[in-house]
Amino acid sequence: MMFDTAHELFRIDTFSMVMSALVVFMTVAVSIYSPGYCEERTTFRRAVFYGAPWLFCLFSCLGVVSGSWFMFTISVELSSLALFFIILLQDPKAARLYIFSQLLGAGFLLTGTALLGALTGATAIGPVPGDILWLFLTGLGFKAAFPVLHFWLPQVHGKAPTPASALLSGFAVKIGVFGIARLVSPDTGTVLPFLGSVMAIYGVGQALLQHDAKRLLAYHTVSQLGYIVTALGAGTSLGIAAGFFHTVAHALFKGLLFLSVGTLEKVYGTKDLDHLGGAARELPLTFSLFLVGALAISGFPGFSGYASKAMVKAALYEIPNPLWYWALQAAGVGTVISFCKVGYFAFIRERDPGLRPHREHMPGGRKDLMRNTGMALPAAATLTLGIFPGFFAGLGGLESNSLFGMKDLLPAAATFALGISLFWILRKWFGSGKHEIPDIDTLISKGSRLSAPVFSILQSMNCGLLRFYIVAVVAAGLALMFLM
Amino acid sequence: MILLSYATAIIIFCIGLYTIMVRRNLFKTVLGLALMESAVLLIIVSSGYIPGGVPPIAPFSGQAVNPLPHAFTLTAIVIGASDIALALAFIVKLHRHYRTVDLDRIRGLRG
Amino acid sequence: MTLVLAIMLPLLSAFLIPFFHLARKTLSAGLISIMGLASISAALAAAYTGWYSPAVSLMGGWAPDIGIALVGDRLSSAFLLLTSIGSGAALACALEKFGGGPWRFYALFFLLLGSMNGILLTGDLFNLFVFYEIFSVAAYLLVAFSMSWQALEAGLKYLVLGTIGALFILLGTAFTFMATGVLNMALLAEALASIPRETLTAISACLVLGLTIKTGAFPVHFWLPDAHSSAQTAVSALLSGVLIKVSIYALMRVCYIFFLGTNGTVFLAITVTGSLSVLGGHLMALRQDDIKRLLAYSTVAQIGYILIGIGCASAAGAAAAVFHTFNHMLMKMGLFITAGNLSEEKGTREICGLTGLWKSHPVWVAVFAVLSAAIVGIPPLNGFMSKWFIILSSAGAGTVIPALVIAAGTVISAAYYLRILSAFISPGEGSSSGLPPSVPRKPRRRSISFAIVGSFALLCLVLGVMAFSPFFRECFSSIGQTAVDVEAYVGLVTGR
Amino acid sequence: MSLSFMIFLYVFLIATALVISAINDILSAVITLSVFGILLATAFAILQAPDVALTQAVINSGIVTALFLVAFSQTEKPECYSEEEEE
Repeated sequence: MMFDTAHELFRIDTFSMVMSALVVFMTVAVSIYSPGYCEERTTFRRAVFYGAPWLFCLFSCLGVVSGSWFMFTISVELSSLALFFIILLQDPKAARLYIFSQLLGAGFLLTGTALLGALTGATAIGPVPGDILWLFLTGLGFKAAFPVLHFWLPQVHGKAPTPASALLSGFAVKIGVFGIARLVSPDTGTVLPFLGSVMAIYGVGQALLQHDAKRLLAYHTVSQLGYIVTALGAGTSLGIAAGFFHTVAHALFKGLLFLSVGTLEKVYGTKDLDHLGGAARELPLTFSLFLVGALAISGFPGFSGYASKAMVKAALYEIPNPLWYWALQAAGVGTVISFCKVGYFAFIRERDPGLRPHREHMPGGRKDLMRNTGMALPAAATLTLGIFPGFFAGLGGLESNSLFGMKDLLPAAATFALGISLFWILRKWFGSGKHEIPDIDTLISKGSRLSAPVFSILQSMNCGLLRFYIVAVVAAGLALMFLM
Repeated sequence: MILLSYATAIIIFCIGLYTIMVRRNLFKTVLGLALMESAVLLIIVSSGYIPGGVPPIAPFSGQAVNPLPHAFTLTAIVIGASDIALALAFIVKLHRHYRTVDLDRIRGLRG
Repeated sequence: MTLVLAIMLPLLSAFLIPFFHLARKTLSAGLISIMGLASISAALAAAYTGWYSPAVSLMGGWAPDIGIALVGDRLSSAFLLLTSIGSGAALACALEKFGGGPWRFYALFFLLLGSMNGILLTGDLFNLFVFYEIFSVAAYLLVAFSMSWQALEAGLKYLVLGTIGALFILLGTAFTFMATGVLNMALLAEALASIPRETLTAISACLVLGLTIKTGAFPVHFWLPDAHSSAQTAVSALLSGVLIKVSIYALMRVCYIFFLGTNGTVFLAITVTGSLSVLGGHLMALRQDDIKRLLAYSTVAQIGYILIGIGCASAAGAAAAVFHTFNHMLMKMGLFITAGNLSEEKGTREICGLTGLWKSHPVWVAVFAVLSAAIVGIPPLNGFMSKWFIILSSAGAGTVIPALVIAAGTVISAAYYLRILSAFISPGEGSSSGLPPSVPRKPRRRSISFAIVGSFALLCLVLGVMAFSPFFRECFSSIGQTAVDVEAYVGLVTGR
Repeated sequence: MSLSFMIFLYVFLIATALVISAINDILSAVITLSVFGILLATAFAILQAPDVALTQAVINSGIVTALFLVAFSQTEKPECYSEEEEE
């Protein structure tokens, strides 16, 4: 019952082709970027650093073209394992958190798959019956950072080496989204739009408070995933197409943003927004590439983020509840504010005088060239998609012109105006001190102390006292008698 | 009579188990094991008993009791004795290290 | 005839070894390997017979209701194959380490082998108990063989708990005999259907409790970590890889034949025990510093997986359980032999002391990594496949909790195996501390052990990939079918 | 044999078992075990199993008791071991 017939092994359609192309493209970009970033000394570690992204690419491709939930889960697991090895090079603790969360997700998915097989006799990828939907949603939720299940994301994105962060945000979380897209059907209900709106708002809210640039971007990943999940939750074909468009767009611009922040980290040795600054003059090319990404994520007309968000909103018009629409609108304002914040603090204002850029990473060197080439690829794709969104609009049955109507341009302009003015008013507040509020990950690490009693009970069970062992045996026997 | 034997056997089995659970002396543990074993033997032998039967020894007249359980019991007696012998050997050897036969102090392996 | 030979040859070897020792004073390794090969090939021949033409051998020509029947069907064959591979590997490791010297060890080993084959082949409940006791006595003595205080204490605890388990099995047997008057398992399968409910409850509670103690499942697992961690490497590998599996066979055989049609709650109890085992074993393993003790607790957890498979009470569940049993034999024997060798090289069993091994023994560490990946359940390897089959069959039985428990267990096991591997790979204290580097001992050559462990690791990969092939799944599902098809078993033995 | 004798025997059997369990002195307990074995052998004989009764008498009351006594004498003198090694 693993997969019933051979034709279930693969399921190849437009969406899986687009996703495969996307992951190959991102891996190429990251591989070009990596030589400008890698500082591993031994051959073994360098091999992992350069080889693991391709392994990730291979298994992700397998995952998106797989035709059964079982194959999907296996491939996704293996792709997480590939990323785990890269993260392990830099931060073993984050790597462990990552792989544990992914394994747990895979466990839920496999359980769901097994129940699906038991209920329907097949595990073909596609919508599942309502009573086991929660297993699938929980499993995919670990990947796609649903609220509470997102505990691993900020920490892992923040600590991972930049190529891994770019791939994580660019594709690894998207596989979860891909699974959800395969899962949705018109009777999935309002749980997905609700979750998506919560994610969009919560992600932006946390991002505004962050001072670590990578962590900030990680929270934006949560927020943008919220857009995608909301769109998918609409359940219509337009919704699914919009979700895919935003998935692709977000992969490109978020990868780009992570890579540009990685450049700052290499040049200045920190990614703390309190210390950075003035990079626009020293690294003009990096700044302009960052600007492409920032404008795209904020939804500036002409960039991919604008078109995809317009399409998401078009999908939301199709379902009755206007709440989701306004939630995404509010998240849009937050996004503008937070990228004004990054742009202003990292690139424009005077930097902390104590911070000196590293010579070898300055413009003109080979490393800078590799990095900028790696970043130029997604930037070019972002611009292309922004100006010619016809392909994705066509998937959802829309004209590409309809995305540039007044109905969408006006809210975008209003969002920008509101966001920039709010930032200007509040910039002192953003600049001074830390305002971070603890997220679920710190709560979990605090809560892990609660498990101590379990361990002490277990340890006192294995106390070495034979008499106690025999009492346990008798108790077990009595329990057995009672049970029967 | 059979029912009586069963009741006695179960009581002795429980006494043996109780001894093992409660007494700290290792010899008592082994004695408890011996009691439990004897109780099971009693059950097996009495399960073959037929009221008014005669021993199943070659020239017999009338109805003999079932000889099968006797064969089992003989095997079980020998097995039980070897278990007890082994346990006693372990106790003697362990005593060299711990210098005690107090079960609650023999707990080097734990956790 | 082959069935009888599989039992008699090892027992004969066990009795001959003391005589050879008396005659020649030194026992050559060659002689023992010849005996081992003969015994194992007899077992394999019995397995072959049982697989292709299920056979019954009535000892002394008595009818099955009063005589002793030996039965070889596909379930026994699978386990015979398993124990042959496992005990062959353990024998090779022991021969490499000890040579032919300790004749007592080999006598016990062959005694164990013979009684093990007896358990796997017998079709009689009381005979099962007798073989089980011979087997257990040999096992107690093997655990205590090194005569260190740890080994003795572990042996004593194993003995007391094991004897209590055996007494419960005997009590169950006695109740069964009381209620039905027969002890042949096939006849019992029919007779048990018509006895009062209370008697059946007592019988099933006694048998299940006794066999669970011998299996080492969680609430009654206490002897297992002690015995595994205190015995010598070859014995630990044998204990975890083979002995436990024989107990699992006995549990499987008895429960499927007796209670499948009569008392379904037995399987609920087994599932609950299995789930508890998975959680308890993994959580305890997480807290261990001693590598062998950690592996022992990991065994407790893996037994839990197998019990969950058995508890499904379906052909698929039985097949999954057998597959996992097989895989666990490969993985855990490999891990124990590797860990034993590495810790002997470093002179410590503390995980934090086992550093810098990636530099000095890269191939051993690589093999350890593959085996632990398999036992954690990384997809293409066999551990994943069998866990997946278990999850699948437990979902088929309609429960989701065991499957989620397995998922949680996977995460915990990933945590502690990663800890071991990161200790192995970390550079160690030699480079930074001011102490003079300890004299590098010349690494002992363990080529046979390495060949065994390496081939086990390879087998893990091969089995994992093979699990996709229809032929392979056909084999295992036929084992599962055999296990749950009580009528066929009855028909085979009674000749109806 | 009459039922009343059997009842008497079983009561006595249980009583000796209780003594074995309760008594603190190991030596007395071992001797009581021997008595227990003989009583059990009698019970076996009454249950028409003379062969088992014989074996029981020899092994459980004879050999096992002897083993207990040997083991007990080996572990009887803890002081002498400790003194030997401390000096």
